[in-house]
Amino acid sequence: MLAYLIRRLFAVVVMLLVVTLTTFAIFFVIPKWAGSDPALLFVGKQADPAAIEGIRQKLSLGDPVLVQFWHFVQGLFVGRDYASGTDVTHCPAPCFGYSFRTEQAVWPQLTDAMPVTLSLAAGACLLWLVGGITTGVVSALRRGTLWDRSAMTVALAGVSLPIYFTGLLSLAIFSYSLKWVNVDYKGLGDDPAMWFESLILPWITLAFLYAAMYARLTRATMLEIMGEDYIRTARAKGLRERAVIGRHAMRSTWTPVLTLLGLDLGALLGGAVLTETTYNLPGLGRLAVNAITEKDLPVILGVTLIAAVFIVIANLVVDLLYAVIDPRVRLG
Amino acid sequence: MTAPLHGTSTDSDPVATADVAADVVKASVEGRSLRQIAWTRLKRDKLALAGGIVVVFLVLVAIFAPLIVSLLGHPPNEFHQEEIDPLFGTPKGSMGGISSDFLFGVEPSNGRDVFSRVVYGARISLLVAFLAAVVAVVLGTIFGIIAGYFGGWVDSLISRVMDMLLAFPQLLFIISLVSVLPNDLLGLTGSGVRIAILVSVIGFFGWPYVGRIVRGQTLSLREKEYIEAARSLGAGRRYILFRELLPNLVAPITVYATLMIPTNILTEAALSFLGAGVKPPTASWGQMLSKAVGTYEDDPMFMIIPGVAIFITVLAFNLFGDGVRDALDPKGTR
Amino acid sequence: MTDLTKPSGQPGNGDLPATGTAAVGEVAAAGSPAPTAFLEVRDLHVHFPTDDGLVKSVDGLSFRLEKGKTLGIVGESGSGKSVTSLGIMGLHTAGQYGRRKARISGEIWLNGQELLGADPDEVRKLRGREMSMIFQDPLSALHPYYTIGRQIIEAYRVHNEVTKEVARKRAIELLDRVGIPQPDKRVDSYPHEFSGGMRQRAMIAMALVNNPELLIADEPTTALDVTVQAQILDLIRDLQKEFGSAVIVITHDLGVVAELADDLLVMYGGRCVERGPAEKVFYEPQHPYTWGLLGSMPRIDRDQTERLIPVKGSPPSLINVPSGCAFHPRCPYADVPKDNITRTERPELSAAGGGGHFSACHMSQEERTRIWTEEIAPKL
Amino acid sequence: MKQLSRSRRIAGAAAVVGALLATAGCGGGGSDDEGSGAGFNAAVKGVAAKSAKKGGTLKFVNKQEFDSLDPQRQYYGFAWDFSRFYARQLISYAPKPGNAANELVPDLATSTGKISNGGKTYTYTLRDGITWEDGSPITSKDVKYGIERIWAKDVVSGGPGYLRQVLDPKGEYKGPYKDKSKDKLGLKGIQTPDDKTIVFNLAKPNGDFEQMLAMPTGSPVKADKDTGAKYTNRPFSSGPYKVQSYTPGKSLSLVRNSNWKKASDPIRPALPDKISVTFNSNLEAIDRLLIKGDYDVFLSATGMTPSGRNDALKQHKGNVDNITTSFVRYVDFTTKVKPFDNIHCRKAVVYGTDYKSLQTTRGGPQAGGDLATNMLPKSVKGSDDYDPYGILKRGGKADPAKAKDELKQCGKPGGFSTSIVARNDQPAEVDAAEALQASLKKVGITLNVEPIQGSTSASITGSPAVMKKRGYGLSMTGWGPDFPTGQGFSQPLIDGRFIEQTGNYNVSETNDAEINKYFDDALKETDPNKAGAIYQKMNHKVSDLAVQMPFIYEKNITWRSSRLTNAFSSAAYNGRYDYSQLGVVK
Repeated sequence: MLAYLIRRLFAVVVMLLVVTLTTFAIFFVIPKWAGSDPALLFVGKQADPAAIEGIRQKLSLGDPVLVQFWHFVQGLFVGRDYASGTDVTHCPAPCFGYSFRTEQAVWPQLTDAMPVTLSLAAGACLLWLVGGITTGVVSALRRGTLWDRSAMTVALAGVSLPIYFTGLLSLAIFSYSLKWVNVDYKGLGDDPAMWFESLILPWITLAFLYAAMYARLTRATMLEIMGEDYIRTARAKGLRERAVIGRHAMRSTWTPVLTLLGLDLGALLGGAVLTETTYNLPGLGRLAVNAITEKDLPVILGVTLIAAVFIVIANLVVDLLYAVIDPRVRLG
Repeated sequence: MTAPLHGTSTDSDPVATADVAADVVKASVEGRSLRQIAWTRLKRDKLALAGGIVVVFLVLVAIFAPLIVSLLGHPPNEFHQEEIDPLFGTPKGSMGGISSDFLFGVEPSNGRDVFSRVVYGARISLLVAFLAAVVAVVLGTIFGIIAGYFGGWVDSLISRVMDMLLAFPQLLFIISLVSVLPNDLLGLTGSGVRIAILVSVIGFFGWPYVGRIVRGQTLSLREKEYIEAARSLGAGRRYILFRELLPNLVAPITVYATLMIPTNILTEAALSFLGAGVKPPTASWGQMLSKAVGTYEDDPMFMIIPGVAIFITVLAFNLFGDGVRDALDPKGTR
Repeated sequence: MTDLTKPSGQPGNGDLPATGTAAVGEVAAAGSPAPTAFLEVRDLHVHFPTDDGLVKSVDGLSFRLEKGKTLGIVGESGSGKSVTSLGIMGLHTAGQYGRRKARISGEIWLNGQELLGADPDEVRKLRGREMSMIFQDPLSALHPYYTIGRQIIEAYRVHNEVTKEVARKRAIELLDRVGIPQPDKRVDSYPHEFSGGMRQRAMIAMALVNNPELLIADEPTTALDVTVQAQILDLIRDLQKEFGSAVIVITHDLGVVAELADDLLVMYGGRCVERGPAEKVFYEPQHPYTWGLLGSMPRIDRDQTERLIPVKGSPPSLINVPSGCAFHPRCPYADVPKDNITRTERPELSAAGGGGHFSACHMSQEERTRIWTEEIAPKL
Repeated sequence: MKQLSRSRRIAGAAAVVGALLATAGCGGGGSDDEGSGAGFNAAVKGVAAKSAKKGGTLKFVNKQEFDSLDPQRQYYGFAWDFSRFYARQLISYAPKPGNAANELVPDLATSTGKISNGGKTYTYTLRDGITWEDGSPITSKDVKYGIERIWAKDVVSGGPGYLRQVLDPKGEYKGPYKDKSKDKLGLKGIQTPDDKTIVFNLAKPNGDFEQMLAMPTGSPVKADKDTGAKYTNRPFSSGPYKVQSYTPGKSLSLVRNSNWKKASDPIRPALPDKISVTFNSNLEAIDRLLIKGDYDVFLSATGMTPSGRNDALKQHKGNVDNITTSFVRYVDFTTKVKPFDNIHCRKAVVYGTDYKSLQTTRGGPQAGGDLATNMLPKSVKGSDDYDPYGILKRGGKADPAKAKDELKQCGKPGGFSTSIVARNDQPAEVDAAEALQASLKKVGITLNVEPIQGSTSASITGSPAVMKKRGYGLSMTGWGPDFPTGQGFSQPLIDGRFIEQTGNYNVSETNDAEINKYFDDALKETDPNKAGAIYQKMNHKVSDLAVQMPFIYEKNITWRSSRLTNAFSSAAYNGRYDYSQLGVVK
């Protein structure tokens, strides 16, 4: 178990290094290769050579990429000092540096945006797991019936709808025309009722897509499991159908659902980017998109790293859950 | 890292281990090739057929876009600002300016023919989705087979890379990449560059999905008797790979490729929506939706039409892909 | 309704003569009054509607079995033997949802109770208590996520209102009985932590936990090593003696039932082609298909390197069963009977050689005896 | 007529999205309803809701972040307008509506500068009673220190460098942080003989020097309160308000500076008790909240979104101002990229362009702006209606015949192909580029639209080498003056000596001796009107050369809340309201 955790942690560190390095490469190596000076991306309106040189020094763009990378990693773990003319600013660990555009520390921006994305993701995740699995199980058990066919048609439509389209459509209908819900985001701590109200549509929009996928997966899995030998054994024991499904079949559907969940967590940020853009939620996804258009590397690095950390942790949790659900899985 | 989830049951007597349903099906379809069986099943699946027909229709629309537009529409980049209310920038006519002249109405502010742009948008969507699927399938197949066939450290390396790619915040990377890549690249200019970039990045992030499946299949096929037999007869690696393994991978790869296209369409549209798609004035559905964000309260049709176009296309591919999968699935879960 | 063999002198009662042939004797027609035999299957049909047509997995099967006796059902895969056992258990529709349900007809009498017409919940209550089943692949037949103990306890508590502790004791007791070392520890192990033979022992323990009167073993040793196979077969035999249950052993391997079964029933294409006391069927087989099965059976007394003689061709389609004798396309002697009768007329099950031995073949008894003694037996 | 089409459109849409019908019905009518506002264009025609009433909270909302709160580092127009709440200068713009605002009036100084030494020396005397937020007096040394900060380009970056160029063109001074002198006041161009007097010595005369001094870069900074790069988070106030809290990207709030004395300040009435800025990244949401009444002013005043515009004009016209900004939207010809080295090819584009179409894509005459005929905006002295290509005469339509004729003279009778760059974070620019593409196609000129990220424009349009290498012949852009004179508007764009290898704004790479000379002559003039006459000639020359193709003088539809008092559009602040004058009813 300990050896397993150490190995996993090592993999996590490698993963995060690769993500960081790739992001660095995208913003420093590619522009250079394409023949433009990264410093020019960050210089303001008056881009005389002196100002560009100033920027280059300030952002230590003169250093080799690997050195900059090393400073960044150092900052994450032990903090970092920035000379700012008059005095030295210490940026405590975890130091993600300062935004190139607003000169504000990145870490507080991330911690501000994180609860929004987590609220969105957690609520939607709960909604789609409950909705998707229930629909899938019921459909499998009523295979071929009108219920099954309508549920599966809706599910197929669900996986075929772009989030931003359903988002815009539901905004147009429920928020602007019917004025049922207000979508101006408030933090959970500030105004719980408003928090809930503003997230209803985003939750449903995001969850609808995933619920459809999970319903389809659960249905297929359930059908497969119901044909498994051990289900036949359970019946041969004389168990009631409810126990067969509830105790024997349901337990097994969790494994593929978890597998998919592990994969989806990687893609979830993508969904969050689109949902946050559509609903104007001040979360990590929107922060990232804005930072990308502004070429604000420290912020982009921060978001991608946070996202990667989140994904890696979620995957670790998924793997641990595997072991809880399936005794055959050995951590090691 | 983790033990295989579904321990392979003893394969000593595959006939005897099959369950009742498989027994029945096996017995009943004896003697027909997989392709024939698949075709028979596919023909019976009405929804899949309908999906297939829509797919064919959309492909034809994309191919003959210039002809269709010349018959039913206006050139996609032609402005018709006489159709636009100069004060508000929205179409003068009702329903987003839908009329016999403009079948799907006109675009706000510039009055371009939405019908023509939707038709031309199909080209971009399908082209990018299809080519990206090809890239993903080619890469996935190559690396999947290499990993599965050679095993050992090669397998570990490729598997780790696949795990890592799957855990990447992909969308962010793609937008970042598109935002820094120059507008002219390797001799390509204009929308060609963007299409090439979109195809490469979507395809690149898609290959691990194919790779995992191919690796798994290769692993299990590798142990199969006929491969053993071929090996014992002294067949070369290349022979085994291309003559024995590849034909058996065709079915799963086909299924995955068909199901990947709709995902790619959605990704392309999402990227265009976020401003990382093809360059204007090239028409693309995602871009139309992105533009509709500013005007949908006053001109909802301009949002609905491209949205529905994406929806129908993706749905058709999904229906068709599902049908193909069910038809090729030996267990026939449907 | 169907072909019913004439009584051949062996009354179908529980008082069994030393020959041990009583288990398979004549069977009353469907609709007749309740039989006296412990288990009697009358004119069983199990059909599965599929996209490609109606699959007739079992098409008119009848047999009977007494307590304390063992019946072996032998045939290739797809011959309908497994479906038969599932039909008895009432599990032929298991895992099937939606429009296309299996169709079953005929009668199954267990201990004086007809099962096919009974309330499904009544049948459920019988399952696991009166009749239980051992499946061929214990790895897939045991739930991978639950401990062995939990699965046995569950089987016990469905039918007995006892505390978990009592059930657990019972589980340990049975694990001990089926020869699992350190049962009090192993009871908390998961299936994958057991070896194949141990798993099958556990499976047997689970099947016997409620002292069933009928035990169906469907290919109980197929998934096991040869050495383990023998141990399991010994175990089944010992347990049968101890519990006095009736046992049906289903297998494609005649070797498995050679020593275990009192009677044998050979199935082909959903029908019975030969049945009778085990030694009769073994030493005086009356059907070319049985000859084929014997020929393909590995024997310890034979040189292992010798090539087996398999039955040529593949099992018949159960949708379009060959006309006449279903076996004729694979039968080397299909042209022995005159007038192409093997291709036009279905042979009925008829007494062959007496002693409760029946066979469904157009060849005359003389022809069959000649071919067996002259052509087949010497090669075996 | 408009009403009819509106209701028809809504009814039609509702047939598709049934639910949209529910509320659309009540939105259909009443475009004449002036609502509770002070009337359409009230703040353009004069002062809307004149009042001297104090109190209340003035609530701004904005999408864009401040580039900085540090007065020496601000370059965004709205930031300059806003900074007058907490930063004062020696002289500033007159708090008067319209173009009258371009007049410079004393602020910290007792009068505008005393010019001597052939226009090279400017002397100011500081007012009595001017104080910092801690109550200490503002001295001439504070003013000098503040201005010195812009020499520290590595720390105090971002702001305009005009003062640096006129006071120390050789860049000898290295900024206060590297200043070896004890009081850190080593800049030779400024002398502070006593705490009340400050003397500026220019390297050579520049008639616009006071304009430069009026920018926030001329604000005083108290040396012991200077926190370098972090000054942006909490600038030390010299004005009537001080920063109470600032969370970038979220909110900013200012409260009264109790040490500011009304008597010492001729400009600021300081009506509200509190000023807040809330950031919201969604323009549609901003419009909605403004109309709802949650906020009073859209800080950057870049105009309402199409949907907000619709609602506002139809239902609350009395709260709408149609302001004219000092922005000109135009297309640069890269004269070093073929075939635009040939004036006839440039003229072919000028004649082939459908200006009306470009205007419509930018929002039409109200939300987009008036058709432009030459580069100088109306708020700049020297502007006139010079229209050598007869654009207005044709109603903004293209003149294909003349375009073809010019093509022939250029030696490209069959037309040619070129590329236009447009910034994609400014959607209207890409739209306008597409409109240009569509109209030029009709005369045989094929245009490729190359969208670029706004943040990368410095490395693309700002680099002549890149423009040439990639063959970008045209560049869709816009320009507003840093200060409202020909120098402040035109010199970076058209003076040949301003061509830079990076960060270039003379994208057309025009280097015309005559134009350059006009600038030299005008700079020597201290009389704005005489300078204006010279700029007029310069502007005509630019038009004749056809190196830039303006198409609109920008106008915006701006929301003015019903709570707002003393609102008027100020030419000095790009048509925005003079924020320092605003008040609110409670």
